[in-house]
Amino acid sequence: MSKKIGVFVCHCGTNISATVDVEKVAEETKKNNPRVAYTTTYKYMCSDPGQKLLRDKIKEEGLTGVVVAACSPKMHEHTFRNAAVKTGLNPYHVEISNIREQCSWVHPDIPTGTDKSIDLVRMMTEKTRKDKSLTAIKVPVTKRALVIGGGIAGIQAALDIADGGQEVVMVEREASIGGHMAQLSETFPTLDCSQCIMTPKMVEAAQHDNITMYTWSEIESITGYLGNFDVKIRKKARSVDLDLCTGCSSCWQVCPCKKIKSEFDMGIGNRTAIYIPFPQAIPSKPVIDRENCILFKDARKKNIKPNDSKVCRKCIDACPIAPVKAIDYNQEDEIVDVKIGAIIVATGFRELEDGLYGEYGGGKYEDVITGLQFERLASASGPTEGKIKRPSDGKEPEIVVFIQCVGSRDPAKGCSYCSKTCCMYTAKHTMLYKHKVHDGHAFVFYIDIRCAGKSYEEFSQRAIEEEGATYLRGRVSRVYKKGEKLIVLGADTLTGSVVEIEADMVVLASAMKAQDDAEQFAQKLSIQYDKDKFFSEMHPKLKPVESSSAGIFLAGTCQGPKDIPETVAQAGAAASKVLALLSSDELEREPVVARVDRQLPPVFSTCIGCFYCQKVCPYSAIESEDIKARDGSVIKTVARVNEGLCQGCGLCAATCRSKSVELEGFNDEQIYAEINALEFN
Amino acid sequence: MEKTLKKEKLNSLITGLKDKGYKTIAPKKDNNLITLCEIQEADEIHFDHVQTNNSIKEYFLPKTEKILSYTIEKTKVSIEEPEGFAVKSVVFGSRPCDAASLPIMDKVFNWDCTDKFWIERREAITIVTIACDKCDSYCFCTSVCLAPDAKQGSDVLLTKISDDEYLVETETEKGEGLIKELETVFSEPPSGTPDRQVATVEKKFEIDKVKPWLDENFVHKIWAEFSTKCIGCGACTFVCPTCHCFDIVDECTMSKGDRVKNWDGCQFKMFTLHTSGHNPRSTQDQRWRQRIMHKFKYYVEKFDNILCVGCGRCSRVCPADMNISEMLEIISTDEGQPEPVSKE
Amino acid sequence: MIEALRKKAEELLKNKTVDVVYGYGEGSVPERTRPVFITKPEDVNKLTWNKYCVYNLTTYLKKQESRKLGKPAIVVKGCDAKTITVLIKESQIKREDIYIIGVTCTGIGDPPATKCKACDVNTPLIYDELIGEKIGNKEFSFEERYAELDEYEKLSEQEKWDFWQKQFEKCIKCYACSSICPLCFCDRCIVDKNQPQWIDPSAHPRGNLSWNVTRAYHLAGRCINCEECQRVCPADIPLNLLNKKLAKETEKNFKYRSGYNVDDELAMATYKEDDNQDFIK
Amino acid sequence: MAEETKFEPRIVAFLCNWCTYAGADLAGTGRNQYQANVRVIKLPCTGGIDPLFLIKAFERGADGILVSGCHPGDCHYNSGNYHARRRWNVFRPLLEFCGINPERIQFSWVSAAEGGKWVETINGVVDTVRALGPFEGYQKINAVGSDASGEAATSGDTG
Repeated sequence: MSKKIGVFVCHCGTNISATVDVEKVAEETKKNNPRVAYTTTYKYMCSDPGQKLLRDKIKEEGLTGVVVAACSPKMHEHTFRNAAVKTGLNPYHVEISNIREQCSWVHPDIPTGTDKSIDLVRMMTEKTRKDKSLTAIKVPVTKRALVIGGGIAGIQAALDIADGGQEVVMVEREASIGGHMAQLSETFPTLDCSQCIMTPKMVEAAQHDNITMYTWSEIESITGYLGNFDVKIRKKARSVDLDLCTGCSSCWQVCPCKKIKSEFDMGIGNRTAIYIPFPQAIPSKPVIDRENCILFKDARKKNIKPNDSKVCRKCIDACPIAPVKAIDYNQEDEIVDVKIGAIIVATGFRELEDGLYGEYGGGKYEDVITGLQFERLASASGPTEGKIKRPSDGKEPEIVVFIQCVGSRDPAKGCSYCSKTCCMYTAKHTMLYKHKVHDGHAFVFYIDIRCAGKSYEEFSQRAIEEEGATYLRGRVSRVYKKGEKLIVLGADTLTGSVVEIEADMVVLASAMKAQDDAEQFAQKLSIQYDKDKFFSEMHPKLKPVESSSAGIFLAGTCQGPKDIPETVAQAGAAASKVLALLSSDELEREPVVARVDRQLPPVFSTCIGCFYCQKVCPYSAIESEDIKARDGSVIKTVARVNEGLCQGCGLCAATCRSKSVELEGFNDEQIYAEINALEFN
Repeated sequence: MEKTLKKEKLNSLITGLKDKGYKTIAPKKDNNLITLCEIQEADEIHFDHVQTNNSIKEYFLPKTEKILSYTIEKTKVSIEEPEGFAVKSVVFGSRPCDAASLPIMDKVFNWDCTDKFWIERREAITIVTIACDKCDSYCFCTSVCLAPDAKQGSDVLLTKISDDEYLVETETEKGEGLIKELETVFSEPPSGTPDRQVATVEKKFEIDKVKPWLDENFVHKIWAEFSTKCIGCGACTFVCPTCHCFDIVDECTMSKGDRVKNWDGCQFKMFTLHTSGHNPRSTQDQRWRQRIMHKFKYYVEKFDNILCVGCGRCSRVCPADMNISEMLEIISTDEGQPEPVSKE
Repeated sequence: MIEALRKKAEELLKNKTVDVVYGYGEGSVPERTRPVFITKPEDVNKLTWNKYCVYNLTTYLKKQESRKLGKPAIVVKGCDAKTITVLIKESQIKREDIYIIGVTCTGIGDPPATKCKACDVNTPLIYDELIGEKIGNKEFSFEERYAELDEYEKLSEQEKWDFWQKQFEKCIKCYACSSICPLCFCDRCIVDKNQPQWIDPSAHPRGNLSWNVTRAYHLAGRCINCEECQRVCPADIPLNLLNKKLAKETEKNFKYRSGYNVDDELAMATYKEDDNQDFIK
Repeated sequence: MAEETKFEPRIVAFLCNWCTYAGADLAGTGRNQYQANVRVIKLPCTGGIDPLFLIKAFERGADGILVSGCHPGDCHYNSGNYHARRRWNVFRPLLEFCGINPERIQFSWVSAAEGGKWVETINGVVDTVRALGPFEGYQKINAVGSDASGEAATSGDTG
């Protein structure tokens, strides 16, 4: 039976209709296309009345296929398919012809864009003619979530899921959870102590019955699919047995290697080789830094097992645990396998390396520090116990210059984007400084002040008006050392004058960057990332926490710069998505899966069983099946697709020489029809 | 009418044909093949061969041919029938066996449906045959009631009478007309009995014994024994001048298309495959049997002709050295009792 | 050699090691042989061996009619034996289900076949029993192996197009090329799929180009250069040039030669992260 | 065939859903203009593009084809583009050997973030193919199939 296809051409306000003659597209399609029974145009197809129009016409006209000529299918394919479902039409008879992103927005010439639109609509009506009814695939769900990253995003997400009654596995590559938020002194716009609000959450996560925590651990591999991921976690050798250790501190107090720069303190404080990153660390149990520990160095040099080295055994000797010590020099990495239903990626950010801005003396002058270093200086639990002392000589700086947008909004050297938090934290820094050094003076160089959050503008005004920070609109061209002072050369574009400030310390509001290994990590997870290596959300507006891979969600700064409230909100959103997912025993998946030909006897299948499909399948979704006669003898061995594993890439279909494998939704007839509708000849 | 044609006059003949508006098709050497194809000059014609690789069939039943084209519009489908497919031509230098295939196939193309493509081409094309002065071991025209100088199907028959001279005999009015059109090219017939240089083709089997055997032996182990080596390609049927099965397909874009008639062959396993998946001739021995049965039994029963002219092309071209005359020899000398008929 | 061959066949049939021997027999004319299927020990004298034994008998492994005869022993030349390696890799046969009678071969055909010029498998690489004196297999350079392509690769784009159009125009779509090919083993060839019909079945230039290109492409990384397609083509199309070109590209880009090593991964079923991508922008 | 005053190449682009299609969307979102000669066919992955699709596109009159997907390592399906690359590594030389200008079939990696590269790529393909001119070889054989005379396609000497 031939299909009755309806074509709905959307104006998209004027987004489409300004450069594509939508009426002509509808008219021509109706006039010339023998497959099309009905056409119309509408201002906003995706709006409620638009969707109602679609539903009404499907019913009134008895449409059995629908093409919506509108924006990219990535925007509203789902919307229109859902609308169709309400009329009883199988959603897979609805296709989108992308005449906005591919026509109206890129081809300003009206006749050209219109002609192209007509072509694209024709191609899609032909495809639609061959659309088949498909049924969503049901797969069982493993009721356990994986949260990757133990910063505020990961902790919040894990807690929300765990409180929702589902199991969570949390993986953190550092020795303690906490992330960057644990490093902060106070937080804007309320100036409450970061540690004070963070630590209870860390403890709660650690003690939650539903949360299993792996610190000093990394993701080795992730395979499988939505609802059924197989995850391998590498527990890096900590050299300390977490079950035995009580965190008594005896070991790190005796460690002779005391001059190792503390990562947690951003290099302005020191730690030992066996250490906990910070006093409130969770777990509060140490790890041995095998790079710097003299015992391990010795063992590497002599090529012996670490435990056989006798150079220094102070920590193990100090360990009060008996009879088996909690320290195990020979401990090795361990791989843990877990089954997971859904994943939240919360791997965070890193700060732009300070050496990049040589003209600001970053990495050259000790007293030019980054925002995070200033946080450590200002933190009560930091290396200076919250006293603002400049790193070079420990003097209290009388004049501090804060430079904003270091790296951010600078496509030439850093990143084209705005790091979003720096305006606020710089304002906070000036306040913290002024609170601690009452007669000190804070200068801020800025391009624009962006304080769009709730109470943010007021906060930043307070820094200027109440705390007396001097804000100068302009960029700094150079920072150089003159005696003990740092000379900051900049411009004040409001007065049009050149400014020269003799500062004691300079704080660079460095950009938030994607993690160094973000690209490799994204590849490991098969998720998309953007040009700056931040992980891409499925849709910038409507699917902000979904990654491009089903069942993998994003939270926090791994997706882009954001502040704490936003991160927590996103983490909660991601957690609610995961909870929704884990709330059902079975999941429905898009039925875009491959199928191997099956027929009645005597053919059974056109598949000849060469199993090239099996060899190319990235998901091991192709199995072999013996087609047997009644007496049990094998007539033919052919391929079969496990639709639970199949992700619908179509690799098998294109590899099969006899075209005995086809991909539902993009089957041979559909693609053929699309090509056939080119009508170039 | 009898005339002679001197080889030196060939140029004038071909030029004359061109001047009279004929397209000339003649044997031509193309790398390893001798092909019946359109020529412009007499020099292109190849004489020293037993048989052309392609048969005369393709000038009447092309390997692919559009039989109509259509355009699908919003409310109607318009159909356009091809015209001008029958071009006034002369096939010069085909063999008597090829020519003999034409009247045999006339019967099927004028049967329950008259095939205008065949009929109009038959009218438009004049056949000038050259009798064979040599043959090879694959030739068996004499076994199927023909001869290296058989006249059936030819409008004009040329027989070599010396190294540079052919005896020209017209067999039809069309042939006579052609000779008259180009009278100056031909000379008067020789006085006395010319020395006809005609090959001697050995008789390989008694055709009379074939059909009676086939009548009895639809089921026989020889079918499978002989055809195990058959690879099921269609080469034999495609080079055969009398195999005339075709398939009709539509080749179309979204809004317009052609309905095309293509050669098809009973040796393909797809040939009889039903939509249901059932195949009444599912094995190669059944298909091989079909070929023999069709040529030497069914066609005889229906049209009173053997559907074979003994050209030997199928055997020459067979990738697995299946030899049809060998099969017929076996059949015609089989003295055994037919095997008991079992249900297949 | 013929005697040894017959003796081995007789022994295999007598011992019931195999049910049938696929071999070469006398042909209809002295310059031809034909495939024979010997099922009785007393028939082994029908087996022969000479320079006209062109067939790659492994093609009968894909045919139900010959497979019906039971477990086979197959007489193979070095080139033919490579097919078996591919068929094993492509799950079409199991090694233990066939008995391979390898024959050493110094070239077949009259005039000698093109493939024999740079033959590096005079002694088969895989066999259960070898008939004939073992010959040390020669080695040829990459250039020597694909020398016959040179004159065609040198042609201009237009010349290439014209050459192949002239060749493909002759195609009558008899499918002898794929029927004879031991590696064209699909039950339903893509050309026979008519919903949709990717390859026009007509023997017009359009249908002929897509058929011939696709046939060759489907043998990419698989063809073992037995040249049977070219031998059987009634239209005398140099089909093996296409196969050879693909073999050359496969070797050049993936360092893969089909049929030489049963442990190699099938070239078109795998990839390397550093595969050539010069042509990708 | 009507004589066109100015030749405008007809380009078909086979794009993977995750990278290049999204990249093209991004070009749209950014209102980056490019030449309108391209008709896009979306597939989940470049690994799902059978060379037959390309042949058919030429048969339907394309003057040039672009195949574009994710950069190596970025495939949404892990390895689809690697397999695709292998395929084109042999298919492209095969067509070239048959006398088809390889510039008529182009390949690119364009990620979802590379709207600009999409514009550059498609303009490049259009310009290159415009310079090559209409694909006359294929136009000829496309026309033969619908020619009145079957004989035009028959004998060995119709050149």
